[in-house]
Amino acid sequence: MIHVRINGKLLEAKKGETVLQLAQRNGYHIPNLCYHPSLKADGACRMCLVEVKGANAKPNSLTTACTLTVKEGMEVLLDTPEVSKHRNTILEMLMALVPDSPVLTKMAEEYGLKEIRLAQGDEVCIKCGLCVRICDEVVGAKALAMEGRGTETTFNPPFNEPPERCVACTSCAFICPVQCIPVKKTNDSITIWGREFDRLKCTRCGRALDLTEEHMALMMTRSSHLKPEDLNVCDVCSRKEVLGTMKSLVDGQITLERVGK
Amino acid sequence: MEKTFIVIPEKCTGCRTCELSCAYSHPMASGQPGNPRIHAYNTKPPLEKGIQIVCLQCDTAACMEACPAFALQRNLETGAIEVHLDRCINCHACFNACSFGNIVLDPNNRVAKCDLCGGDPKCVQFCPTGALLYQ
Amino acid sequence: MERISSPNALLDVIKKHQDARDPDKVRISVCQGTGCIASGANSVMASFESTLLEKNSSVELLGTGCHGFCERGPLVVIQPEGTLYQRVKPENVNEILDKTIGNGEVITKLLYRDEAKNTYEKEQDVPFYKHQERIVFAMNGHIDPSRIEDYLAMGGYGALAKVLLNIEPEQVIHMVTKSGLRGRGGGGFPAGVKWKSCRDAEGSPKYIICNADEGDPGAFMDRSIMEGNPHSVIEGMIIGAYAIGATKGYVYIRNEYPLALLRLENALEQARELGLLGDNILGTDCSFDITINRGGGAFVCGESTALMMSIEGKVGRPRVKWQHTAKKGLWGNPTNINNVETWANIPPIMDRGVDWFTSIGTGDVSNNPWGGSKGTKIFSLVGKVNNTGLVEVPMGISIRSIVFDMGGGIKNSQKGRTFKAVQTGGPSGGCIPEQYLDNPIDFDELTRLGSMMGSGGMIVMDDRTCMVEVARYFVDFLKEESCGKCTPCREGLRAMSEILGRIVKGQGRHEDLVVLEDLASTMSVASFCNLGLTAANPVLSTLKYFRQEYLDHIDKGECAGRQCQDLIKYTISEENCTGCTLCARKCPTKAISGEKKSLHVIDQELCVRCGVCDDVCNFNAVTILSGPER
Amino acid sequence: MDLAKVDQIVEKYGFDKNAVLAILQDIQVAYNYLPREAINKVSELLSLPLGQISSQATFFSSFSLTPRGEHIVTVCMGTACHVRGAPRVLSELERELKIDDGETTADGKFTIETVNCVGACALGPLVMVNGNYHGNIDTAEVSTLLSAYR
Repeated sequence: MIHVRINGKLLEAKKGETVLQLAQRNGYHIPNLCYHPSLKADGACRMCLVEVKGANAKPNSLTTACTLTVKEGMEVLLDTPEVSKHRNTILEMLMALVPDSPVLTKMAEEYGLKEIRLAQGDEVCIKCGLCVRICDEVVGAKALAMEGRGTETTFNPPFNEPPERCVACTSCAFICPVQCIPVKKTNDSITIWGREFDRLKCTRCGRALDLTEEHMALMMTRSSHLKPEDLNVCDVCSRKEVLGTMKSLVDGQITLERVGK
Repeated sequence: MEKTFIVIPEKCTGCRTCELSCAYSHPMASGQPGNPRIHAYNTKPPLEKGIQIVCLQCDTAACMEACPAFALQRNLETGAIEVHLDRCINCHACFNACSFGNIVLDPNNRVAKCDLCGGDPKCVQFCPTGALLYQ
Repeated sequence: MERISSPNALLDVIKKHQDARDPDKVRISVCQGTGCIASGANSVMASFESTLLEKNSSVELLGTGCHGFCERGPLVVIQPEGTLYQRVKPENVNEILDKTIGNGEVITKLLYRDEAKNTYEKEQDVPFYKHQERIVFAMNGHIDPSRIEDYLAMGGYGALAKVLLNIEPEQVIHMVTKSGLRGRGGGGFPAGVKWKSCRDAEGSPKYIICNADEGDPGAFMDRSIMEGNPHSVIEGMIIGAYAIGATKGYVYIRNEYPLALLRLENALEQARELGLLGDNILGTDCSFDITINRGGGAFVCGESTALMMSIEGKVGRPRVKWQHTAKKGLWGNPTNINNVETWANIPPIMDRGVDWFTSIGTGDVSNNPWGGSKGTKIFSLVGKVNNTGLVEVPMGISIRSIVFDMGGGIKNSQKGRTFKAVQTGGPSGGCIPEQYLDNPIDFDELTRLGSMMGSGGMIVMDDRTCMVEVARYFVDFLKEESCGKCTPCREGLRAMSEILGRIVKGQGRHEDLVVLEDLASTMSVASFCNLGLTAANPVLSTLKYFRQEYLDHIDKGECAGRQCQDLIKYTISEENCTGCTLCARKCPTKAISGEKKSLHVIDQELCVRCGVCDDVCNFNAVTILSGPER
Repeated sequence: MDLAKVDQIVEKYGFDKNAVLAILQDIQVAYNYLPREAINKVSELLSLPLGQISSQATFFSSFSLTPRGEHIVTVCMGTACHVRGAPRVLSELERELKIDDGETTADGKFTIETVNCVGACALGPLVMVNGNYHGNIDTAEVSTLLSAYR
């Protein structure tokens, strides 16, 4: 066990975990915009700044909790004036970039950032990169790209055209901390990144599934146990089939009907 | 030896108390009850019998294999496959993958499934006819 | 040439080439560095070739690497006397061959003449060279970089033979540590310490990298080393590979350096042919080879993790260092990275020993490799200085000595131009004002002055340089070059650029300076990589030393450097104008009118403030007004 | 569009997925820019997601995604050139050719590009035309310089 102090409290840390993970596990809240537990930390947004002492840290050094691996004897302070000053400047930069985000506005209220002194832009994306990383590293569709560089950096499908490799799993839209990736769902289609996908229909009842042909194909690459005949049946029909099996076990004669709606 | 979740359709009346207890013991982040992860079906008259459907905690679980984020992990103490919502990326792959319809969507569109209430299933506790057992 | 079978055999080969080289032989060396080529050295070389052929002369003609004195190119040096001819044109070739080679006569008009009209015959007497101490550049100008024989004849690869014969890898590392050699690429990290942690790290294969992505604008010493003496870099890398236990090396070179790439590729081929690279180098059990990777024009790829990402075939953005790259670098394996100049310092250290190396420079590194700065550093002396070029000087020399002794002072001082600052360390560095001209400069002193060594760019600025504009330039440079990953660097630079853009237009506010300082302070603690952490340095150092210039822009709309186009106005003074019409003829927008021999007038509506009238005026008649007087 | 050269280039690098940057550089030399069709082809030949290629192609400043002119006029914007008047030279070029930095003239003759230092700092301001260096250029010399290529 590794011993780390957070805000003075002695905690037991697991080998290899980060300060952010340790803090979250122990109920401390460290603001962050580019961290997701299913991904390796990237250290891009820099909101999770903490102050570190001990364990060979330079005096009063600030670093990001998401990329800081615990070390024996480490002391971490979450809310020093230094941390709060720089965190607020970073938040101010983000709010200048994306002025109308309720998520950022709420953070500003929480951390006492009152004034945006920087020229305001009109973007909606805070450029945290989660969408690209989740698509690449977790979903595995690799449909999106971080393009350009400097202030012109963008996160979108390659060349900002409807993405060929996208499967419409919509995870990117879900994970986006400022919810800036629009998804349109109708009974027949899912539209994301400017591409419209047909929704598969349940082969039994014809109900629209939350699944596309492309997503199904990607899922099947994850395991040979996943078969189309299982995937394109809705949950209700799946249960009906189970019922059928059970019914024949209990009583061969009866017919079944769901209670309620 | 792990305990086993047993359904006894002969004793089920289709009263859906199990569903209610499940929904209330698994509230969403907002505090509202979630959707039940167990389903009780009753049969049409003349036979007043019911059947319950609940996650089998499969050994080779399609939901786990379909999840790209390792958000579904087996609890080694209870044997239950649990959804770790912090890791979940809401792609609904598990929801589509389960051939038994035992992954459900909460009203907030997040996936949910039976987690055996951490070893003390509330549905078993509240079943008035003893149609559910966990032993 | 034949493959060499052992280190001893290599020593014999070197001896053979050394003996074959007659130091008293008449040799014409024509600089073929990029700078001289830009000034027409190719045609001078061609002219020598054809004329010598015509005359059936046996005089040896040598196309060498960069001599450093780029300002005065094309440069031709006649050995063994060392007569330096500058700004040589093809039409001078016959005269040189007839008079100097034929009769031993010196052609005065081709000699270097300083501002005080003194002429200098010999290269080593020219002030630009006289104060230098050339270790890395020792062979530049004396060898043809495309011939390994020339390098061998100067004792090249002797250090490698010595190391393979007598020195254990650990001992090599010990020597490098004791020498106090610090990374010449910017960080100034002791090379030996880095090598040791890579050698001690678990994992195989181990890699070494030569960072030749010389991205600092205004610095070009690495280019000149690669163009002028590529084998010195290769030899340094082989010794490094032997010491560290690496089997594979990479050179990551800028795409903007086509000539350096060519020379390096050629040198690698020759080294392989001789068995200096490849399996079982010189018959030993050390195997090592080098691959070249070309960059694509991204400043951030000079950052070590970004560079490694790029070699791995990914986009060159810095990644999280969970462990030091010495332990987990390229493809997760132990990797040591040094820049070109650092690698080129290795052979001389191995050859001439630690004591010799530590006798040059500052501080005491006997117990602490950070205790001083040892050896020499090549600076690229550019900007508003008379003698631009590359100078290799001992650590601890003063800026004054570089700028005034070697650089010959400020350009156009006869027009009243004076020294204002030097900018060192590239975009991550800072501007050093006049009061520190006499400080002895080394890694630590430059950092203390709010700048840094960087790769050694030294851009001289005169009173006609606006320091706010300089800060804006660097911020805009970095705004484009930032990889775009982390918020403070990307958005901090965007915000700074907007603010500085307003100030240079005269639309600044006092609060802007506070905001600039807040942004700078956050960027320098919270950014992801060193590019972001140091990106605010040009703003911080100009705010520190030249705050008044910022205030003048804001309060009075005055640009002290007379550079900010929105704040200046060109006029022609009645007193000095002779009506020569030169400015009117040169003006690109025909904004200047006036009869011959009478006062010319600038139409302010048409004037685009390009400054060409001022550049061409021989009578100092163009004045630039700014602030209230405008 | 004839993509045979793309096949050759990719083959030359042994279909090495790590060599994307070098492959793109060679393609730019062969076609004078990076045609979209060529990028798609590289993605296909290397079985790499298009995004992995597009991110490289848009990250490095030496790549152009639009066709470039017959003559590439590159203005060095390094610090040394900057303090010696590179911005003035650039604006003069832009005036003379009536295009902005990064654009190509309507007749397809010239493209203006900027580069952050080519390492010929002693000769600033420096302009390269088709890779040939021209040092110490002042605004008055711009039109003479261009006339050689017109």
